[in-house]
Amino acid sequence: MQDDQQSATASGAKHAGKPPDGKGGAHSAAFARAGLAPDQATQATDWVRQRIDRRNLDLGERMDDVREHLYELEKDGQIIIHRIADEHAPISAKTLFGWEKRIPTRQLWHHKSCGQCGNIPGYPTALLWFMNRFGFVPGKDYLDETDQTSCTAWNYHGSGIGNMESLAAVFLRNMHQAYVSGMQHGHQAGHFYPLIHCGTSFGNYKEVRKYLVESSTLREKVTKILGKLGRLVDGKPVIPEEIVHYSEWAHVMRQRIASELQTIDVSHIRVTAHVACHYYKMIHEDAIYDSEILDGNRTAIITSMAQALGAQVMDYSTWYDCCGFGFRHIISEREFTRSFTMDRKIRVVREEANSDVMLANDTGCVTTMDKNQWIGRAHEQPFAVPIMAEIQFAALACGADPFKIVQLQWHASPCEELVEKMGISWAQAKANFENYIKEVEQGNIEYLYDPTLAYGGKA
Amino acid sequence: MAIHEKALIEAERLRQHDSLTLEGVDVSGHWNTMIRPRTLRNYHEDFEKTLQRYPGAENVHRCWQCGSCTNSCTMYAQNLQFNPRYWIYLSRLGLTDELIKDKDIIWQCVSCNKCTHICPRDVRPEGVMKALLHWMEDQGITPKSPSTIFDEEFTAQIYKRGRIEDTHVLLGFFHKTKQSLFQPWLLEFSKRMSKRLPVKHSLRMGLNAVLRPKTKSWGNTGEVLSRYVSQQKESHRD
Amino acid sequence: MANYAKMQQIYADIRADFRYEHELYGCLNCGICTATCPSAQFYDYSPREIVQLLWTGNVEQIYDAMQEKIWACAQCMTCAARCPFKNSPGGLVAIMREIAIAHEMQSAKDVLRPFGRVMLKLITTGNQLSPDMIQPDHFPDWGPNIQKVEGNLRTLRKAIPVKTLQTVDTAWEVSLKTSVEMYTIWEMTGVLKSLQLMDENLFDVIEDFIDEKREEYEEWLEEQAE
Amino acid sequence: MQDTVLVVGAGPAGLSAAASVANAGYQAVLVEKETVLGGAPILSGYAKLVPSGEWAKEAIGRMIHNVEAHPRISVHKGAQVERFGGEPGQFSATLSTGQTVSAGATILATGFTHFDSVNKPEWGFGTFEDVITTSQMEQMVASGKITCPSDGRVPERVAILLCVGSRDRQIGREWCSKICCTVSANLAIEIKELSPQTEVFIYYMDIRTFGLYEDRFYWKSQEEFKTKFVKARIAEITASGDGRLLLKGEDTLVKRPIMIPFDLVVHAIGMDPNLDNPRLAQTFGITLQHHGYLERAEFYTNPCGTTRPGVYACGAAYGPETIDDSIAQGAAAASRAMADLHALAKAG
Repeated sequence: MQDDQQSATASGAKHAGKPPDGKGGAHSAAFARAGLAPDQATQATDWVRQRIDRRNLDLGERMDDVREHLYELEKDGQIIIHRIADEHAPISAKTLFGWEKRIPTRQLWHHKSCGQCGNIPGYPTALLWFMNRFGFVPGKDYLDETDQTSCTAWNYHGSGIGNMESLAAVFLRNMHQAYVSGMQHGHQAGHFYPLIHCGTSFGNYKEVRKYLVESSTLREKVTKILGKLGRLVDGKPVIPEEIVHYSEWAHVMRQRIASELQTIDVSHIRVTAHVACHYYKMIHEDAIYDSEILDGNRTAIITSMAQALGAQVMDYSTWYDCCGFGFRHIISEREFTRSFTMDRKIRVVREEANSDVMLANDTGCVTTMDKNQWIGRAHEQPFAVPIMAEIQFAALACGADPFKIVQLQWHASPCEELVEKMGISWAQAKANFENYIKEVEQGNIEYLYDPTLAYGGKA
Repeated sequence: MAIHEKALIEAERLRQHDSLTLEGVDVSGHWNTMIRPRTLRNYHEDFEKTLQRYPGAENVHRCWQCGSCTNSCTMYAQNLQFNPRYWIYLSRLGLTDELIKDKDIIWQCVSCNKCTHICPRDVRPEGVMKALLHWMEDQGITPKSPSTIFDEEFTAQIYKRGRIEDTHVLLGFFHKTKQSLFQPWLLEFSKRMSKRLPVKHSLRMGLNAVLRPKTKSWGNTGEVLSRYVSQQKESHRD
Repeated sequence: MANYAKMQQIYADIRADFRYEHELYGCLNCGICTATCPSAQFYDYSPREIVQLLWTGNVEQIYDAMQEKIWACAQCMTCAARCPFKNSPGGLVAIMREIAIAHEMQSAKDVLRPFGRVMLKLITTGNQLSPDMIQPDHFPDWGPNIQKVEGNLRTLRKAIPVKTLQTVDTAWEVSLKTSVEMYTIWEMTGVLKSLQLMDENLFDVIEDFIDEKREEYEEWLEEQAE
Repeated sequence: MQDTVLVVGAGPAGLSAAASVANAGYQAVLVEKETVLGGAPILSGYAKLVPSGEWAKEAIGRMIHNVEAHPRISVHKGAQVERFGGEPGQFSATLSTGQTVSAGATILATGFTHFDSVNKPEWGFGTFEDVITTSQMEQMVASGKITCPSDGRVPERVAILLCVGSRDRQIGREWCSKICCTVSANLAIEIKELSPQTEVFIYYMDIRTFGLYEDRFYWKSQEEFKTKFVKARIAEITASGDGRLLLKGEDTLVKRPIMIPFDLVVHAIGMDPNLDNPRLAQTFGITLQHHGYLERAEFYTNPCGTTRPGVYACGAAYGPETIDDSIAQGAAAASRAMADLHALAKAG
């Protein structure tokens, strides 16, 4: 494995030979002898190597664009689409199928993740910290409300208790709240756009959306429930035009983060990426791919951020593997979870990539890989690597406090070395934080965000 | 916290310290259980060549996995684990660990040769199974099988005298396999045979058992034969 | 062991799910699903086998697979992302789990017992995970370094500079109205009923909790009206 | 005009159609968008052809020679048909070169486009240098040496993956490309001939070496060249960290996941409809079938016709096709076109 990311991972059709000289050569009709000279042989394949647009054929009805159906349903008077408008300052990105996906960058309604908030709070705090650093006014340019439930998909995937109706009802309830939240602050409906923090919520919502489009029975049943909750607009459920994950926001904001906010050089940091399965494997046509990132061969998420910050992105053989979370396994069958994460993730990024840190974009992955490495030493697998979200790593690179903002105190993996390697004193930061804890005990708390302010109240 | 799907994990892939304290934390038992993956990590494609040096396995590379052998197999009808097609496949890729798991089954082949008769590609599965057995014996994976011991006793007598003596072969076989001579079936067999056998015949049998006559002009033929066979065997095994 | 008619009923119920036709088109038996399956690395579990059983309608083995195998699935959905036929083996497993619960299979009850804590939290609060669930006693295998700063959980949560996260028994502060809306969803979609089938005790606890919260909400509404 | 047939595309099917037309005493106008004739076998530099074993340059070269030397065939290279109109018996085509062609009938021999492996990103093409396509492997065979593109070492193990860009709904390719199994078995033989120390593995779902290709390629590759066939479709290819590639799959006969190191991986790429087909459909006023190939007029009474009377097609324009069948279809389309013209002349 080489240090240089360019050579370590995807960097394009390296086998592309010289262009044909146009003078016949291998292609000539003059056939004096059999067989081609080696250089002719290389040239002749250029024709095959020509890039054609990805998935440029008619992919059949099973692969068409769900958004088209949404627009039809709206025209048909069945739903209301929460549209991405100019006020959301969207930036376009390309998906796996080459579709344009508009990612709203401001006026966002934060759809929180129970795993992140409960377990890795540095995730949402780093994200809100960035929003503040970009001058977004908390409560005015984005909202973090108490009126949101979990998507309940973790429970569903773990236990099978729940069903498509309950998942759809929860989705539409939360999306309705996002839609009307603006009105509660004197704006138009749709002023704040939902930004989904959790990978599983993101995947699940997209799947639910697909089934809502496909099944009129499901729509009918769920509309009844939402009616009872008072969660309809003009008698119709609200579905957002795009379902947007926080890491997509990070992806489209990465250049601004690097150019406007970055203060720490990370070019000596060896980064590995683990992208959440439910980000890019569920409804995968909708995941972000960028021809500039990994040559468009793998999802751009995470790698794009690490590259923008100037870190070295390392490849490893189990890149496509899941983390081992398993939904029920992490709770009640951790033998599997820890065995998988050690054998297929932690050991590999250590041995193959000698990674300084592994970045992920979902709660489950960070929890699984972060918490389950310690026990490896019980069976001669003493592999360890810091695990955090790309947004936390970016915050560190932009000078955020490792404790107060990035909240690394909740991580079990050895983040200390990484922080030191980035030129930040762990000991100093820790001492500062311990002092801060004393302030907290006396009620002197500093806020990135206080929802009561959003309602015009005082902090 | 027991592993619910424990039946889905082979026992030898479970690692667990019944009692273990790490950095002051008691992680005994299931708190430290690790499972080793069951992924196949490599082929040993040279194994095919190794096996082909054994008589009977020469055509193993022709197999296209149609399954005729297994479907026609006498033993497969008795035991669904008995699967010649599968062993041929494993042999071709050199997945010897998987082969060895079936070491106690492969010998059940009754040499009916239905597989060899039906095979559309002339793979001769019966021969492949014999070859596998001999390879396993040579590697010490299985002890010498009774049929191999019998064969050895048989050929040893051929080398020596150019012929065999049934009684003598049986004696030798029972001795080497540490079996009692007084097998009920053998006693019953002898009893019934003695009833029907003419006296002259019985006498000759008894005499031969003691005198052990040689084939006429056998000379050192046996020695030459034995040398040739062992040379052949050597060349198979390098 | 169920009788044959019961097994047929289970198979029919699986197929009756409206997603079934979208999750199973056919099967090339190519093995890509199992290749990418994390569970197949450790368990004698194979999404290809699940698909084949359903495709060929082998009701006995389907029933058998529903005892243990379907619970081995990690629901990562890599199989669905890769399948050249666009099947979703993971999605089929999700349907089978629902049916296992609807048929009150003992194996499902056994599997779900340790999951009760999460369900209790989710169904009563609308959050699936809370800081107080991650205590060192519950997770000795996560090691002594489960968090890097000593201190009282409540204080450490207070030190998160986002007001909604300064909670201990929920992941974020969930408004009462939100929770009550959640209960209505549980009731109307039959979630509470399947919970009752799986764990009567847990159901009783949850029901009491829900009643209490509802009363609380009614009172609050009355207060607002005054 | 009624004794002229316009043939579009100068691959095996088009060359065959033009030659048949001319040999029957009619005039052929052959239009080829590339500057050389021969189509995919020449443009992509195929090595030895299935099933004859002749070098593409010689075999297709012979066809090209016959066409170029024929007094009744006029060839337009580097030209495309831009406008097309008229009725059977009197069509008029305007070429990109500005010339106009009048013809009584038209035969589309517009072929296919090789599947671009970057569309299956998880299979490593474009990511790892040592993942190549069958076309590139043909080139390597033609160059006489089997090496890993990354560092020039002789591979100990080569894996050929079947059904790349075929039989895959994930990427909208729901057809079988018909010839890749045979081509792959043939390549396995050629690799082994050039590099006896290299072991060749073919990963398959099922083997479709139909008809007489069975023993000549599939059996031969096993019996004489010890090619190993593994029943698994590979899910992902990654690098192992020590310079080799790792293939992740399930061996469906052993029923276990596998993760096997290889030095060189070859994608047996399938046949996509010609990228130009939507444009061709518009220009010639014909219909495409749902996968994007040309629609046949009728399977039994008019198998050479498109949905527009007087416009015929042959070869891979209709769907994945072998070279020998394409050549036969070229002759068939020519004879049908001339028969229809003959009938028209008689009636008129």
